[in-house]
Amino acid sequence: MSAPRDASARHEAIALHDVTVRYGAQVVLDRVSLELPTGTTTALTGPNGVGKTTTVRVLLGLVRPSSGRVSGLDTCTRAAAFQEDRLCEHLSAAANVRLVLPRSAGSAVEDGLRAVGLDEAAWHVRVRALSGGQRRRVALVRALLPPADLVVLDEPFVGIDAASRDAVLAWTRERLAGRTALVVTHDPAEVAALGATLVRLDAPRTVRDQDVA
Amino acid sequence: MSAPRDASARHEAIALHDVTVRYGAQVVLDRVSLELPTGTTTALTGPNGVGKTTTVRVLLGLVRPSSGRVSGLDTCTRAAAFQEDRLCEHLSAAANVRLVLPRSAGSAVEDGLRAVGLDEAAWHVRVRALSGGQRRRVALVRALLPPADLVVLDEPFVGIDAASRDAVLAWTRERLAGRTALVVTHDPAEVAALGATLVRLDAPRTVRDQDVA
Amino acid sequence: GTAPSSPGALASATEAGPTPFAAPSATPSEQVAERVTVRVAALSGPTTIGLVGLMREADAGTGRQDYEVTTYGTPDEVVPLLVKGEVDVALLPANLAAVVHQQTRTDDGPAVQAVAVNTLGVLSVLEHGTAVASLSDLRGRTVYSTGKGASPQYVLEHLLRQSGLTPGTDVTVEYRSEATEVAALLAATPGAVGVLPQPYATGVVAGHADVRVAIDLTQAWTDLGNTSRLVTGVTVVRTAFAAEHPQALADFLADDEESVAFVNDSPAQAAELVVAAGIVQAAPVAQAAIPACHVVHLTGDELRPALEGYLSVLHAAQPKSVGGAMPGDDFYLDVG
Amino acid sequence: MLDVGGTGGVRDRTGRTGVGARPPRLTRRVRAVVAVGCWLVVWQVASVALDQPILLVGPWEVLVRLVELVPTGAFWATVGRTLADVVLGFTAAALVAVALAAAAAASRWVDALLAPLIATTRATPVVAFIILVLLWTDASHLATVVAFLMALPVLYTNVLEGIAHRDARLLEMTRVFAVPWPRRVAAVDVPGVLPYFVAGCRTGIGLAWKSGIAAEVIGLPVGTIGEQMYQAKLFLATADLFAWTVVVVVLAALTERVVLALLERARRRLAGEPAPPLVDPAGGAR
Amino acid sequence: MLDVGGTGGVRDRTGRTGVGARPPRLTRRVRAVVAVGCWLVVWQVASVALDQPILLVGPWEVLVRLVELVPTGAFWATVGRTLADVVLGFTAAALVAVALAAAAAASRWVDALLAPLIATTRATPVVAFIILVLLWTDASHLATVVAFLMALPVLYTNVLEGIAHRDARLLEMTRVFAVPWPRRVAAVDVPGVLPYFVAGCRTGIGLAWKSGIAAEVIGLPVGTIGEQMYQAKLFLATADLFAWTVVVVVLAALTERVVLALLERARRRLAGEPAPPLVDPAGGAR
Ligand SMILES: Nc1ncnc2c1ncn2[C@@H]1O[C@H](COP(=O)(O)OP(=O)(O)OP(=O)(O)O)[C@@H](O)[C@H]1O
Ligand SMILES: Nc1ncnc2c1ncn2[C@@H]1O[C@H](COP(=O)(O)OP(=O)(O)OP(=O)(O)O)[C@@H](O)[C@H]1O
Ligand SMILES: [Mg+2]
Ligand SMILES: [Mg+2]
Repeated sequence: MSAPRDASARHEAIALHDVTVRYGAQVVLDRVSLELPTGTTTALTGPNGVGKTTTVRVLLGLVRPSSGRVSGLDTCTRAAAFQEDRLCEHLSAAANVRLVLPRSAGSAVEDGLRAVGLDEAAWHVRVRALSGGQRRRVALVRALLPPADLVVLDEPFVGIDAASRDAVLAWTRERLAGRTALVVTHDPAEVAALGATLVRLDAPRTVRDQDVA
Repeated sequence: MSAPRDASARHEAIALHDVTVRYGAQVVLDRVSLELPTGTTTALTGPNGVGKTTTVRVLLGLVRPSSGRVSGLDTCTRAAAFQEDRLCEHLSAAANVRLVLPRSAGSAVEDGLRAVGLDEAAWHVRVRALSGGQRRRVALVRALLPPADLVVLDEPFVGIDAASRDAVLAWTRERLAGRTALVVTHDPAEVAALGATLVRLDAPRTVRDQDVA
Repeated sequence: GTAPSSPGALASATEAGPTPFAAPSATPSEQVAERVTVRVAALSGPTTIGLVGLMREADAGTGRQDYEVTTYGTPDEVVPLLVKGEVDVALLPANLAAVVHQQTRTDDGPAVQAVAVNTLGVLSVLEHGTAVASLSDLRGRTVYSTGKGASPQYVLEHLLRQSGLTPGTDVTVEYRSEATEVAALLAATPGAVGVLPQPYATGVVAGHADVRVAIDLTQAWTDLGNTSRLVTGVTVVRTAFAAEHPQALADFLADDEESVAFVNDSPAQAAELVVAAGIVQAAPVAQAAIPACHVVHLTGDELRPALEGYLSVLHAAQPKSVGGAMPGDDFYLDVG
Repeated sequence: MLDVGGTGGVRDRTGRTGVGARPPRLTRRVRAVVAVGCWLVVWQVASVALDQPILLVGPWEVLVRLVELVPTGAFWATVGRTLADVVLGFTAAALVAVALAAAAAASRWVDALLAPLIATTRATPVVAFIILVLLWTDASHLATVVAFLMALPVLYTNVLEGIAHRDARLLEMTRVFAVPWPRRVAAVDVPGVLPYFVAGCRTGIGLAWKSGIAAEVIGLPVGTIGEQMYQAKLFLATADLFAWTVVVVVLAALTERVVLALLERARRRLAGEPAPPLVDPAGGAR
Repeated sequence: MLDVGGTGGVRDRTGRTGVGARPPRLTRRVRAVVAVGCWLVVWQVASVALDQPILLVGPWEVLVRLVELVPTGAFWATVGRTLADVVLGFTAAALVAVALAAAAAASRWVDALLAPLIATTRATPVVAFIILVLLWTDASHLATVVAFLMALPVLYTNVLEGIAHRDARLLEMTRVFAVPWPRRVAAVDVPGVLPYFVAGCRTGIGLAWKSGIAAEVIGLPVGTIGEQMYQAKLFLATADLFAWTVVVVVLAALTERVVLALLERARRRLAGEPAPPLVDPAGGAR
């Protein structure tokens, strides 16, 4: 590839080119191409099981495509909110966020937790003892605080109550400003609130050689 | 209590009376009273962390109130969709549902999975390999198929894509018709679609003797 | 398992009475010669009893040479030390001495040789009752024994055959894995007959009035006309050491002879040393066991006749038990 | 450019790799052979350096002994005898351990009653109770009993720890749905306990062999490996001793493999899993 | 009416109960005392029924012996000596096992190289290698070495199994965020491996004691419990044998308790957990 090795140079745009991902016989992504314009937020939507999370996993370097090319990820640092939270259950909210931040983070953690409307009393409780929506907020803070080149959020606002959703969306938009981000969502309102470009992932021409019995 | 022991007699209404639940020093539910009118669906809403899931846990017999009374649950069979799915990861979707059904269930499982729009190819795959929305659907089918006296759904439609949400809601309403049910949700549209009575749980006067350090 | 006899034990032993040894009257030539430290390995058990007088001398520094006596729990410890040359003299079971000799000899000659028999048999036939006086009385009876697949079995069966009994037909020998089992059988069953080594035999007899020593197998061996002796313990020396320090070896043997004499002559005093050396826990038991252990010092001319016949009995029963073949002339070291 | 994953997928114990991983260039089998070869070389070098065949014989001599031993009928009879004893002891331990652990998990009283018994079995030196064992069994079954007593606490402890670490959320789920217990056991308990049980089996099988042979060395039942090792030891036949040791290690490894394969099979059947397992991009979490 | 939970909350190994459970009417301590009492009665009855004091003495005689033994300085010196040896062996085994298991998990080659070594250590009877051990150490350290060799494979196997069953999802998370490995170890690896390690420690401590004493019985280092047990056995002093056995079992139980308390403390510190643990309504899942 012709990606400039010079770190100070502009990154090549992060993109999937004709990416195919297979799990066994099942083709989950079939020659998918997707570009994440640098410095902007892209929203990804599509029916359940179409491969949104799989796309996320490719971008995070967790799945290697069977064929196709991924560009712009060579030296890129990443942060993510996973669809299933993936918090360390025995650690507090603050400790979960601090885990992914440099030691110099200072009061950023507190500011972040406050920004998503997490009650101060919940900061130092093991996240196992938090409610579903509270956990989701912690995962969101963890994804948005690190100074990563690429931020990927997989259905980040699920389970967050209606009353605080707007504030959380606003803070997310603020944190994503000027950064390259992908947000998976089923809600058109969220796309608008984030000022994101909507991309729709359609059912792949799945080839199922044979169904697993 | 004076609940009639005769199974054929009408159940006493399922209700919480002045229920208080504490976790250590934290009061999560503070003298909450809630009646689930027999044969109807009640929707429960409220901000994150207010105690909706805790209420669900009390109804499911998983948490014993510190004080207060729960009625109508003595002989009542239950089914639930938990906020976090709680599927057996290594079993297929069909096996997960069959786990909670009597052997005589017949084709009900297939019908249910089809009704929530789960692709037939996904029925016999380990649920660990399913997408978030697909898993949610399995959890929903598992909650709605058994002939339980009380059905409790904790944010059941979260992560289900916009396109199929209406169909899933309609099937849920059909399954809940004439049964006693509680549905936790943040979405007013869902309340309407289910024809449910909305109940709002408000922040308790939490007494925090001291914050956990 | 290093157990150098403690100074405290020495003090109490010397208080117990005047030593039977005259202080060695060293000749001028010996005074000039440098004293050699003889490293001696002994096993915790009956074969070490004869050495306790020497151990006391070593601690007091009154021996003809300096002795560094260490008792070990298992031959497994002694064999590596011997082959690595980290001990000079070792007191081993007789058959093991032959095996080590066989296994370590090269075309250049032996590496380990026998210099003395230090202990005769330690096996006795015990009876709960008074019916048995000789091995032939065992006809038709069941004998409980330990030591299956090892010297006790071969010895017992040899002696039974010599007494005209065929093991298995005329007499049933039931082997038990644990001496405790045999002891318990003897204690609990009137009429039971069992074979036990020291100090179990003494222990059972001391604890149970009805159980007595019916036959001393060491005596029976001789009585049955064997020209050899029933041997348990043999003293071996590294050939290299014997060649390098013949005088030191001779002195060790002389001190050992005196020590054996002391133990046999003054069992009461020796018993305390035996306890101090950690071989036996209580002096009365030790005192009772000393005569039963047949502590001896057979060297020179007496060595080969006593030992060879015994080894040939083992060889006939199981060649591997003496290293596959009878040891040859170079097994026996005659230090005059 | 394609190498987005960097270090490749998380890999699990079975050597399966996640989708993101490079296909392993050398198979497990080759690696295992090379590893064993390495140790053989180390052994050979050590034996040459020490040059004391009484204490340490080299692999070549051992191989020669094995080649002599293995074709004989007596060898197979001996192996069969000891194998049967050890496997019987281990199997009994596995069954009893699972039953006791399940009972202890179900009732605090059973737990309290078993705790001192297991603690005693776990820590008591064999010398202390061997005489009691011999009271109830004769020496020919000593190996079975001792293997049982050694493997039991290992398996019991692991199974109990596994039971304590089952998925509490799934257990709640089965409670809510009033899932009948046999189904719950198959769906929740077994998958949760299995990895602990597997670890316990690995250890327990080794211990059963080790202690079974040690018991045979004490009891000397005729025609057993322990008797052979006792003789070899007593007569300083080091090549024999090592040859039999190799036999024991190989037998233990084979037993382990068979038991683990059976467990894996049972697991698959419970999961109703298709024959070739699905590739699992999350890796690891079996 | 309040009894909505029926069977009460899921309970975990530590005896903590979920919110839904009845408060236990009898404390753990009382149950433990009653259980031990029960077994003492069984023991007493058995010893009276058997009436063979050479084989089995009753608890009363053993208590009498213990009362004689315990106040002596020699007793404490003996206990101290053996305790030090066994604890040293076990501690070394724990450290080496964790280090080796971590290395094996990190590199397939290390894994392949260690596998035959551990399998051999696991299954080889002590009789077979004791002479080699005695080549390098003298008998006074035999207990330490043997305790080490017994505990090592148990701990290694359990830690490796624990590593394989860490939360793969969290590991992916740390990879995405490029969490430095020491933090990852504290946050993900240790919590995942700990229950396996705990099970391994329970078993390993018992084995270290058992085998350490057995080694002392072979090597007879002066002033050790093993020597005392050997003597007791040699002189048919069954009360002494049982008294020392009781001492060993109690020491093993104490060692286990201390080690587990230290582990629990380490776990809490890693989790930055408050001193009195939060009541956990999900129960079980520590
Ligand atoms: N480990 C796996 N093995 C096999 N198939 C898998 C695996 N993980 C995901 N799949 C399949 O890949 C497809 C896409 O899954 P993915 O999680 O990417 O969907 P998604 O678009 O994120 O859906 P959702 O909106 O429900 O989250 C699904 O059909 C799923 O069953
Ligand atoms: N195990 C626990 N220990 C201590 N506190 C807990 C525990 N479980 C829940 N809580 C607390 O109880 C409160 C209510 O939690 P609950 O899960 O009932 O909220 P919820 O209304 O369902 O919120 P959400 O909408 O986010 O799901 C929260 O503040 C939470 O931190
Ligand atoms: Mg998804
Ligand atoms: Mg909730």
